[in-house]
Amino acid sequence: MRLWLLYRRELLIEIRSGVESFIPIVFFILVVGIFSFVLNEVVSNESKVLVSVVWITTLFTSILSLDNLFKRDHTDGTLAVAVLHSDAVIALVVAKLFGHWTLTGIPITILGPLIGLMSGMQFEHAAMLGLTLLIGTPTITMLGALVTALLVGLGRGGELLTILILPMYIPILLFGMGVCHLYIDSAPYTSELLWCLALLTGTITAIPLALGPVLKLSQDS
Amino acid sequence: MRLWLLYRRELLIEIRSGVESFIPIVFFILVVGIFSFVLNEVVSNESKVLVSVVWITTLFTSILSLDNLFKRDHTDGTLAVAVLHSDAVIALVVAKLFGHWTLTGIPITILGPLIGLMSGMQFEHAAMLGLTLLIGTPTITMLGALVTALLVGLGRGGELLTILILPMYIPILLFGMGVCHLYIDSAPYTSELLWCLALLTGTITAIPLALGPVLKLSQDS
Amino acid sequence: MTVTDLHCQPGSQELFNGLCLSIVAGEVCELRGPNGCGKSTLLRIMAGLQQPDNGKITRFIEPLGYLGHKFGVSSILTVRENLQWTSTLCGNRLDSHRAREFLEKFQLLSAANKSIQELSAGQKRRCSVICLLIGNYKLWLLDEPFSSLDSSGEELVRELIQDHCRNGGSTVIASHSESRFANANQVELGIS
Amino acid sequence: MTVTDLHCQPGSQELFNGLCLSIVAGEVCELRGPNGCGKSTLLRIMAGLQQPDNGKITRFIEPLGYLGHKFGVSSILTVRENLQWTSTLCGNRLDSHRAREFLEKFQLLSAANKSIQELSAGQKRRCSVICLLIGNYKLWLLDEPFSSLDSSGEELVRELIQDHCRNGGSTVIASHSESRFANANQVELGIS
Amino acid sequence: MHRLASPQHFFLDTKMWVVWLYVVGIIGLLVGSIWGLAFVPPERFQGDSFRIIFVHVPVAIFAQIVYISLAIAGGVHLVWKLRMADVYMAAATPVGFWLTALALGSGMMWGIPTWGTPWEWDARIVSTFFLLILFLGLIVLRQVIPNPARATTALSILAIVGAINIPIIKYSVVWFNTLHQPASIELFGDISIHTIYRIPLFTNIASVFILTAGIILANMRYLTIERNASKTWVQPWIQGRDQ
Ligand code: HEM
Ligand SMILES: Nc1ncnc2c1ncn2[C@@H]1O[C@H](COP(=O)(O)OP(=O)(O)OP(=O)(O)O)[C@@H](O)[C@H]1O
Ligand SMILES: Nc1ncnc2c1ncn2[C@@H]1O[C@H](COP(=O)(O)OP(=O)(O)OP(=O)(O)O)[C@@H](O)[C@H]1O
Ligand SMILES: [Mg+2]
Ligand SMILES: [Mg+2]
Repeated sequence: MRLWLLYRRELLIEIRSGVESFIPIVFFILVVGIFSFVLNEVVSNESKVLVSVVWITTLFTSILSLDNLFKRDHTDGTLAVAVLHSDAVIALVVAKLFGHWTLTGIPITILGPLIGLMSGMQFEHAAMLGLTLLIGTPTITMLGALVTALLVGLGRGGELLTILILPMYIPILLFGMGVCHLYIDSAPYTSELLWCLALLTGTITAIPLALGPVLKLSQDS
Repeated sequence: MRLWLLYRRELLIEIRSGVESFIPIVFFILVVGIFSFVLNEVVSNESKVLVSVVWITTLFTSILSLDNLFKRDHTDGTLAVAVLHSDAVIALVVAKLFGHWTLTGIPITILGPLIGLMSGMQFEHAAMLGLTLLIGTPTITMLGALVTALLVGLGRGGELLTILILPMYIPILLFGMGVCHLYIDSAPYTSELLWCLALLTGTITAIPLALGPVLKLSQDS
Repeated sequence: MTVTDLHCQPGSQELFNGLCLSIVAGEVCELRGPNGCGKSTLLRIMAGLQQPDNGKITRFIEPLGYLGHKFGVSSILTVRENLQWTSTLCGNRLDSHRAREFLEKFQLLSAANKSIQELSAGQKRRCSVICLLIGNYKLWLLDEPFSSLDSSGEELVRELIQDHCRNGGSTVIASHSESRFANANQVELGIS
Repeated sequence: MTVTDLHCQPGSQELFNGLCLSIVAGEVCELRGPNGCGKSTLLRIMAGLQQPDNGKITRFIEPLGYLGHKFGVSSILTVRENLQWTSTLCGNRLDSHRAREFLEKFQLLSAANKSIQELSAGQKRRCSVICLLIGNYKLWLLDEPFSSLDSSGEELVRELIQDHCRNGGSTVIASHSESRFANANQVELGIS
Repeated sequence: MHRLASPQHFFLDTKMWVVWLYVVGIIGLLVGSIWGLAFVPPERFQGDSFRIIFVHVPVAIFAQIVYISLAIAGGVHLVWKLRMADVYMAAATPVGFWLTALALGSGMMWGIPTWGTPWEWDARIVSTFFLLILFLGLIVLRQVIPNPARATTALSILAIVGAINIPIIKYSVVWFNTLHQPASIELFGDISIHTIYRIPLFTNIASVFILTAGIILANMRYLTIERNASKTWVQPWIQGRDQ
């Protein structure tokens, strides 16, 4: 009896928020989907498998680490103090984004090709992987930070973030991974690379400006 | 100048805790490693790829959702109240674990084989996938909860959890996935299945008992 | 409950050195001292939420009611569900008539179906006091129970504590404002 | 700063209906009322952290200093680093001599290199008051600034507020205990 | 048009619109579908299974168009703070979700006879699947954020940023020819879109458009009532609904 009530309370907490309780399931379907999608057509070529895995892992690493980007500051109330300084908030945001990129984007950009080389990838293929990651990781940070900022203070992390962010990441994933695959196939890749650059430019100019107002709004729970 | 100081503060927060700041990187290497490992030997068989992907995703889903298992209760102080009722805490813990399993384990057990069937897996292969998931998901919940409990109140979620939990998950992953692979290859799989069951029995008897004291300890910081 | 020869040194600074304390039934014990002198730490040690570096603590009655700086109520659940959860934890059914009485007394009736995160600080504190009452604990360990309560709430809690001690319970309170209890056992903690 | 014709209805219950308020330089304005009457909400609206359903707020001076129920200091950083961060945010360099003076005044010197999460509740509050002072704000919005402070800390903060207003600043305080300021402008918020 | 920006006039003026949109849409859909199912000769290669095209294509096209309209409404909301834009977003999100689900479902049904499997991990299908997730994300976000003002802004931003997926869906078959299975476009080339197929197909596309507009409008009217429940002009309608 007591066990049942306690158990119900657990369910209650989860179910209270409606659709939210299905997030883990959606997340599950999503991740299976994305992996299968990637594995599906690359099983013939070792380098391509590696490129795909590196790119996907980049996305997940980014999502998991973005979870904490604003949460801690919001919990201890420093975010509220910060958004009141409307002139300083853009600097703060840029600092935050750049800090995040230095600690996840840069290591990934370096490690990705390194792991590739170690697993027997050709040098120029690894270099191209590095280049796409260099363009891709800041884009990923920007897009992810925007979605994270929208969710600040809602007390729901990981999975919700994932299902909201992953769709945003699809273009950069497709183009970034696409460039590498095309390069490995010795096919022309310039237009895809330009798309990557366009995404980078777009996000890097618009998102830091948008983040200040979004964060201010997020104080209003 | 101001930007630099703000930027340094961000780095400082990340670096303050020593090893913690390398978590994203370690996580990245780990995940790339585990995928490469899994992909390495299965690239010839469609069903096997699918089984592997489903199993891995199960692990990640579990990790992401475990993050919230005790955190919320700890933040609002109910966990402290709960551990003081030493007679009730075991019921509470079992309720929590079971609640978690109902909301993630059961859906995964159902969805995994379904996705398999949809992607053209044979019926009996999908059924075996379902069986191993049925045995595996409670084990995963138990092991994960133990690690989560050890980390309660440390304020670092996702990645740290992942790199601590993943090693614990390796045995059940190997045996669970192994049974499916063997079955698909029409090889004998009984001993692996027994190992799965042994892991399930072991964790399900020991861990709920251990969680009470572990949670009480975690209040002390 | 007795505490003997307690040593505790979190970080570099020594907080207690050979502290002895015993709490008898019907007693209000007030821990007093300036900010950072270790009142909260002592309460947590007495509750068993923290381990001292040295010393022995004997608890004759368990479980005990602890109310810390955190409110100890699930912020995602409503007030009523929190009361229910507490009584489940203590192993008794929630007497809905009694619960209603408490809610009325604490002026929470209109907020009974709001989730805790929508309440004001004082309302949260009221809710956690009700949870304490529902628990039927003998020994109360209260860390600044009056903070964020208005004067009527303060008076209410004061009376509840006095009633509790009159009925053979005992209470340990950490506070820094002037004493609210005439017959309290005042423990001045060391000024560091 | 003026607030005109404010309406706000979070949830089902109306909090303000046509509230008007104006704060002039050198004034202490005390928002008073029982728990849950909307003091914190009003302060957050005045700070711009929350949007009212209706009404107009004119802020003549920005940025303003806000101190809420949360402490507003990074719990993973030390006291000194938090002070530094605040002054960076406000666009000036931290005058280390001034900082030292503040720390001494608030008896935080010994805790200056501890991280905030290791401090007691009162010490955290002291730290956030120092951050407020470092900000050099003209208008202070303080939500129960005296809670969890001991009597010496309370006296200190009271004097600081009076000094601040004497120098042409203004302060809005939410509180429910008896007034601490003789010349304060008392605003009684509606009892819901 | 100005009149329609006020909730009351919007509600009163659009009553008959919904009825007409429903009537025309349903009749059109019936005509197009019966024509397509019964009176069009079977296709050379696929036999009768190709008839799913009369559902699949209109629904798939409008799933994307609804999303684009959401992004536009989001932009309108952010720039002009128009309340109707928010109502539109709230009303159209579930419609878009179901359209996408139908597109996926009909595509899967079609895939069984043609591809031999309901699901292939090709770029078109996956990007459509992510469109579904985007709609779901919008629905979840509205539920998760308690404050309506904040929810609307968050939704607008998410809708706008998510719109970069639409070109991906549209051109997935062109851009990622290495990724995608030999599917829709080639098959379509084989059919070479005879007039006999084209007329019922276009009838259905037009009808789905009209019906979608009707459903969204009805949703908007419902939401208008719900959000203004305390206003006096709403009272007769609420009482009417209760009876
Ligand atoms: C789950 C599986 C499927 C999904 C998610 C899907 C998705 C889509 C989408 C989004 C469109 C609209 C493209 C546009 O706006 O131009 C479309 C069009 C179309 N689909 Fe599918 N589809 C699926 C399966 C199929 C199958 C199995 C066939 C036939 C063998 C098929 C044939 C077509 C045709 C002929 C068109 C219209 C031609 C065009 O303009 O591209 N689809 N599908
Ligand atoms: N999101 C919300 N939904 C519903 N009601 C809310 C919400 N937020 C606040 N309230 C209500 O608004 C009222 C005012 O809360 P507020 O925190 O401003 O009170 P307060 O005057 O600061 O009280 P205290 O003295 O206890 O701190 C409370 O009754 C609370 O229940
Ligand atoms: N983990 C820790 N590491 C270092 N010092 C600590 C730690 N935890 C607590 N302290 C120190 O112990 C002292 C006592 O803290 P405690 O919270 O018990 O004080 P308190 O008497 O409750 O004060 P308040 O009245 O402000 O609530 C503080 O000076 C604090 O800095
Ligand atoms: Mg304390
Ligand atoms: Mg308040």
